[in-house]
Amino acid sequence: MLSIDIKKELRDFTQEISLSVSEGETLVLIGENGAGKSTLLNMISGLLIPDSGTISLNQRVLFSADEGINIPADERNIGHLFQSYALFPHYSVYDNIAFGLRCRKTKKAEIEERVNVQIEAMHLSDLRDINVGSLSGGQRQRVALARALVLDPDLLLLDEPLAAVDVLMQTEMRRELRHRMKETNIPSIIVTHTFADALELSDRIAIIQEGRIVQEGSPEEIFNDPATDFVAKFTGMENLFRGKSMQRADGEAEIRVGSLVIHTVTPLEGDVYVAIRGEELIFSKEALDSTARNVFSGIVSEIKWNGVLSRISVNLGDIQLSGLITRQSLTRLKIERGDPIHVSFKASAVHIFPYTS
Amino acid sequence: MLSIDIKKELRDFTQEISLSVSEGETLVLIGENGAGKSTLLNMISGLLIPDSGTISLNQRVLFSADEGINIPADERNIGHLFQSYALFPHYSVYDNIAFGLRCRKTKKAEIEERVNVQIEAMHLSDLRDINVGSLSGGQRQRVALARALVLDPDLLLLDEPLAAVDVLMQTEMRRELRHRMKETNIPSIIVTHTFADALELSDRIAIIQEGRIVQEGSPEEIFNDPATDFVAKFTGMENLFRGKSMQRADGEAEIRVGSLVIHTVTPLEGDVYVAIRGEELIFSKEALDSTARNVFSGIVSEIKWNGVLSRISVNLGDIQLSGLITRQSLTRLKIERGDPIHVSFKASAVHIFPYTS
Amino acid sequence: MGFNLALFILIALFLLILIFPIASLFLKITPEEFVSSLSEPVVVDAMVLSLITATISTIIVITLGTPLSYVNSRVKYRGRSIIDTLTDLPIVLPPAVAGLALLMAFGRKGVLGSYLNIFGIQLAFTTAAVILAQVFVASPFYIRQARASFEAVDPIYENAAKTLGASRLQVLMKITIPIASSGLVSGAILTFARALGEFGATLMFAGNYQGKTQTMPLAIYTTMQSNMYDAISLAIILVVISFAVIM
Amino acid sequence: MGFNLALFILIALFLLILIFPIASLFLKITPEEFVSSLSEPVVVDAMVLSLITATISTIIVITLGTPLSYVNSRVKYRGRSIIDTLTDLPIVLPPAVAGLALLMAFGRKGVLGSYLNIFGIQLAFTTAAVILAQVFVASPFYIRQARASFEAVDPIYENAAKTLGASRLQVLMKITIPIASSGLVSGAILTFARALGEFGATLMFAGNYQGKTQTMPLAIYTTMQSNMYDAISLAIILVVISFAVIM
Repeated sequence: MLSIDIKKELRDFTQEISLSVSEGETLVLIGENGAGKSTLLNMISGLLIPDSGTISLNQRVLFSADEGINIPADERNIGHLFQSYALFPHYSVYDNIAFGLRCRKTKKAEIEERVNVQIEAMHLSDLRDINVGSLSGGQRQRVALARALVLDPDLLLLDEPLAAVDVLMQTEMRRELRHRMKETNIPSIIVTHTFADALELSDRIAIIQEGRIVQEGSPEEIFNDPATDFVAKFTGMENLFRGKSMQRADGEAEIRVGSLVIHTVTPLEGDVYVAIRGEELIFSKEALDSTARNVFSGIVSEIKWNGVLSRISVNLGDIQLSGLITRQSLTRLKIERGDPIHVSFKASAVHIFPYTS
Repeated sequence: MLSIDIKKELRDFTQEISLSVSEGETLVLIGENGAGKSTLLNMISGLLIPDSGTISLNQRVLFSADEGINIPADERNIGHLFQSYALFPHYSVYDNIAFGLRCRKTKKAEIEERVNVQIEAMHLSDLRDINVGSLSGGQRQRVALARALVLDPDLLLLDEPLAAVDVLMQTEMRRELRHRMKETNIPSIIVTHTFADALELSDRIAIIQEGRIVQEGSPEEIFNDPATDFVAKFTGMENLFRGKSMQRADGEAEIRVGSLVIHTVTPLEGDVYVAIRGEELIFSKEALDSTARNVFSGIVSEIKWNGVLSRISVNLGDIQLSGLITRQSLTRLKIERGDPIHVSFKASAVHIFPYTS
Repeated sequence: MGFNLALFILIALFLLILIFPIASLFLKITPEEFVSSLSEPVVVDAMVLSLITATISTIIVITLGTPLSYVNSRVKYRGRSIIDTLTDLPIVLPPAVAGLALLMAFGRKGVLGSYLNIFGIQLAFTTAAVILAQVFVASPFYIRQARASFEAVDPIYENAAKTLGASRLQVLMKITIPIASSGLVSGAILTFARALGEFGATLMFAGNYQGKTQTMPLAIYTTMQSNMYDAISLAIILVVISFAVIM
Repeated sequence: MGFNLALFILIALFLLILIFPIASLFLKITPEEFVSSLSEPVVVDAMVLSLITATISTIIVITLGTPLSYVNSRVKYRGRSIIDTLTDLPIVLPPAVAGLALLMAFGRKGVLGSYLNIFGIQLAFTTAAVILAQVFVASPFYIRQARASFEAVDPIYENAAKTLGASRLQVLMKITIPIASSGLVSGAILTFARALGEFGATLMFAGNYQGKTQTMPLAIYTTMQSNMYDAISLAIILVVISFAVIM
C-alpha cells in the first residue's frame, strides 16, 4: 500500500496532497494541464523532492522530511512510465527492457530469462532486436511497460499513457492497457486529463485542481455527484450557470438564474453554481403534468444531429439549456428549430456548487 | 461555387480529387493524418501546384494545367486559416488584421474602417493593440478569422481549426465557429480528423483516405451507411470483423465469421468486412422471439460503466461483440460478468464492406 | 562525492587556462600607462583603420550574404549542400591559408591579380586587401546565423501572408526579415567582431603598413617588440569589445 | 524576374570571393612540384609538429571541457551564465590578443611565468606553448557543441534510467554520453581543425622555430618568402583537411 502526505511549493500554487493506493488498486488522477499531476508522480518516484511530509510504500518509508529520509529514485523500485514512453533511442527493444537488470548487475542468464518472459507476455518477440525508433505508439507502450515490469516494481506510475497515441488507436490501446493492468495486479496511479480514460481505467478517481485533490471516489460517485463546478465541467455537464440561492420555509431552495427560478434542495445560500446534466432534461410539446419540480417553456434554438443522440438547445430567455435525446424521440416529437417547447427536470437533477471566483 | 478536379503525385500515394462546394455551403473533409487533407487546401489556395487538372471558383479559373493557368496565391482571394492560426508574431492584433489590406495598398481611412468592423464583430476591441503572443486559443482563432474575412474572400479554407485548442474549450469553440461560419455565408472547406467536429460543423462531409475521397454525403448518410470499413471505423463502429459472404437462393446472404453465420442482404460475395454498430445490439437473458434475424448466445465478458451509456462485451467464441445499453436497462436486466446472455440484431443492422487488404 | 570533486577540479583547471591569461593583461599595465598609450599615433592609426575596415567588411557580408542565406534556407536546388559547405569553409580554414589563397588569386602575380596589374590595379598590400581578407574569414559567422534564423521562420507565416495577398517582396520585407531580425543582428555583430580580430590572412595578403593595413591585431604584433604598453592597451580594448559582443 | 536576377548576381559575386582564391592555390602549383615539396624538411617538420600538437590539444579540450559542458547543461547555479560567456570568449577574441595574454601570464616576465622561471620552468617559445595556445583558441568549438548536445538529450531519458535503478554514473555513461555522442564527436573534430589552423596566438606566444613551434600555418608564413611551392603545398594539405572536416 502506498501512502502519501506531502506539500510542495510550485511556481503558481502550493501542492498539498494526501492519498493512498491499496494492493492491486488502480487510482486515476485527472486534472487540467499544469494542475500538478506529473509533479506528484515525480515526487513519488523520487525525481522531485517534496518540501515536507512523508511517502511510504508497503511499510517502507521512501521520503520523510521530519526524519530526513529521502531514498533516491534508483532505489525506490517504482515503475514510472512517462508520457512519451522515454524509450532509450540508442538501444534495441531487448536492450531497453534489459536496462534495469543490467544496472543491478544481474547475471546474464537471469537477465536473458526475465527479459524473454516479458517479451513473450507483451507479444514483442518479432521486434526483439529492432531499434525502438521504428516502433508504433502501441508497441512503444508495450516496451515501456515491459521495461518497468521486468523489475517487479512495487508500484506503477503512468503519466498520460494514451496522450501520445493516434486518436483512432486510443480506444483499442485503452482497453489493452486496462487488460494488462488487471493482469499484473500491481497498485498503480494513472494520470490523465480526459474523463473517458478515467472511466475506463480506474478503480477509483481523484480529481486534482491547482495542486489539491478536490474530489475522490468511484467513477459512479464522481459522475453522479460532482463536488464542485470544476468537476462538473470535467464530467461533461453542459448546462452550468451562476445563480443566487434562497432557502424557503418548506426546506426547498429557490435558485434565481436571471429571471428564472429553479427549485431544488441544497444547504447552500447566496452565490452558487447551478448545473444540470443534458440527459436529465425532459422535452415535451405540451406542458407535462408530472412530478418534475421545474418546468419552463422556451423556443428550440438549435437541433444538432450527433450520432446516437441528438443535442437540442432551448432558449429560455436569459439562459440556454442543452439536452440530449435519442433519434427516436426526436422523430416522434417532430420538433424543429423555432418551435415552442417545454423543458422539465426534477429537483434532484439539479446540482448546486458553491461559487468560487 | 468552387469546382476542383485535380491530380498530384505525393510521396506515398497519388492524390486524385474531384469536389465542388456551392454558395454558402460548408464542406467538412475528414481523414487521418497524412491522408492529403492539408495538401488539398494548399492546392486550392495556391500554395502548392497540382500536377494536372483544374480549379475554378465562381467562373474564374484559378488553375488549369491544360491552359497553363496558375493564378498565384496572393491573387486568388481565398481565406486560408492554418492549423496553428499563423498569426504574425511581430504584429499587434490590429496590424495582423490590417495586413492584407496594407499589402493591397488600400487607403488608410478605408483600412481603419474595415478592420474596425471586424474587430467589433469578433469582440476583439479590448485586444486591439495587444501583441498576438499573449492571446488565448479562442482569441487567436477569432483574429485569424477576422484577418481573412476583412478581405471579403470568395472561399474560406480552415485547416483543423480546433486542433490547437485545449480539450475543455473545444466544445465551446466548435459552437462559436459554427455560428460565425453561418453568419458569413461564405462557402468553406473545413479539414478535421475527428468525426465529432464533422457532425457539428458540416453541411456535407467528404471522407478522404490516401488522397482519394472514399465517401461523400450528409452527416446522417455517412453515419448510417458508411461505404467502407475505414469510414465505418471513423464513425465509431466498434464491431468490425472479417468474414466470407455467400449468396443464398432466397436473396439473403450468409456471412461466415469464424464459426458464426450472420444473416443480411448484400450484393457482395467472397471476402468482406462485417460491421455492427454497438447501439444496434439487443441483449436479453432469454432468447427473444423477435423479428431480429441474427440471434447468438454467449457469455458476458465485461461490463464497463461509461457515463450515460454502459458498454457490455459478449464473448461469442470466435468473436467478441460490444454493445451500448442505458443504465436503466443494465439495472433491469441484472447482468453481471460471466452470465450467459443472448445478443440479437436485425439483418438491416449489419453493414457489409468489400475486403481491402 | 568523489564524482563531484573530480568534476570540480577539472572545471577549475580549465577556467584557469582561459581566464588567468586575460586577467594577466590587466595586471601588466597601470591606468596611467593605458591612457597615455591611447594617444600614441601607432595606436590611434590602428584603431581608426580597424573600425573603418571592419564596418565596411560587415556591410559587404550583409549585402552579399543575406540573399544567399535566404535562398539556401528556402529553396532546394542541386548543389545547395555544396554551397553550404563552401560558405562554412572559412570557419575551419586556417587564416594563413586564406591569406595565401587571396594572394595567389589577387596578388601581383596572382591568377586574377596579374590581369588587374595590367590595368594598374593592385589589390594586395592595400586597405582593400584588408577588407577582402576580413570578408573572407568573417562571412560564415553571418551566413550560418542568417541561414539558421531564416530557417527558424515557420514557412506557415509566409504562406499565410501569401494567401492574404502579399507579393514575394512584401513577404520577404514584412514577414521573413522582421521575424528573423534578432538572429540577423547577432550574426552581423559576430561578423564585425571576427573582422576586427583578423590577423593571419591580413598579415599575409595585406602586409603590415601603419595607417594603411596595420589593423589593431597587427599593431599588437608590431608594438609588442618595441613598446609593450601600446600592445597591451590595444589588446585590452579588443578584450572589452569581445566581451561586449558575446554578452 | 528582376527579383530572381538580383539574387543570382549577389550570390554569384559572393561565391567568387570565397571560392576563387582557394581554386587559385591549386592553379599555382603542378602535381610534381607539390610531391617534391612534401619531402622538404621544413614541410615534414611542420606536418609532424602540427599533427602531434593538435591531437594533444584536442585530447586536453575533451578531458577538461566535457565535465564543464555537462554540468552547465544540467545544473543551474549562480554564475553559470558568466562561465558560459567566458568559455565562448576565444571565439571572438582575436588570436593576437590571446597570444599576448598568454605571454603576459606564462611568459618569462609573466604574472605566473616569472615564478615558474625561478624553478627553471619556461613555457613561452616551447612546444608546450603551442599546445596551450591551441587549447585556448580551440576549446569553445568543443564546449559549445558539447553543451548543445547534452542539452539536446531530453532529461526524460535520464529520469527514466534513474527510476529503472541506474546510478548517477550509470546514467551518464549509458544514457547521456551515448545519446549525445554524435555531437561530441563533431565538436572534437571542429576543435582539432581549429587547433591545426592556429596562427596568431602561436606566433606571439610560442614563436616560430622549425621543428619546435613552427606548425603548418607558421611554416606557410615563413616559406612563402623563400620557397613559394612549400607554402602552397602546406596550404593545399590544410584546405583538404578543412574540407574533410566540414563535409
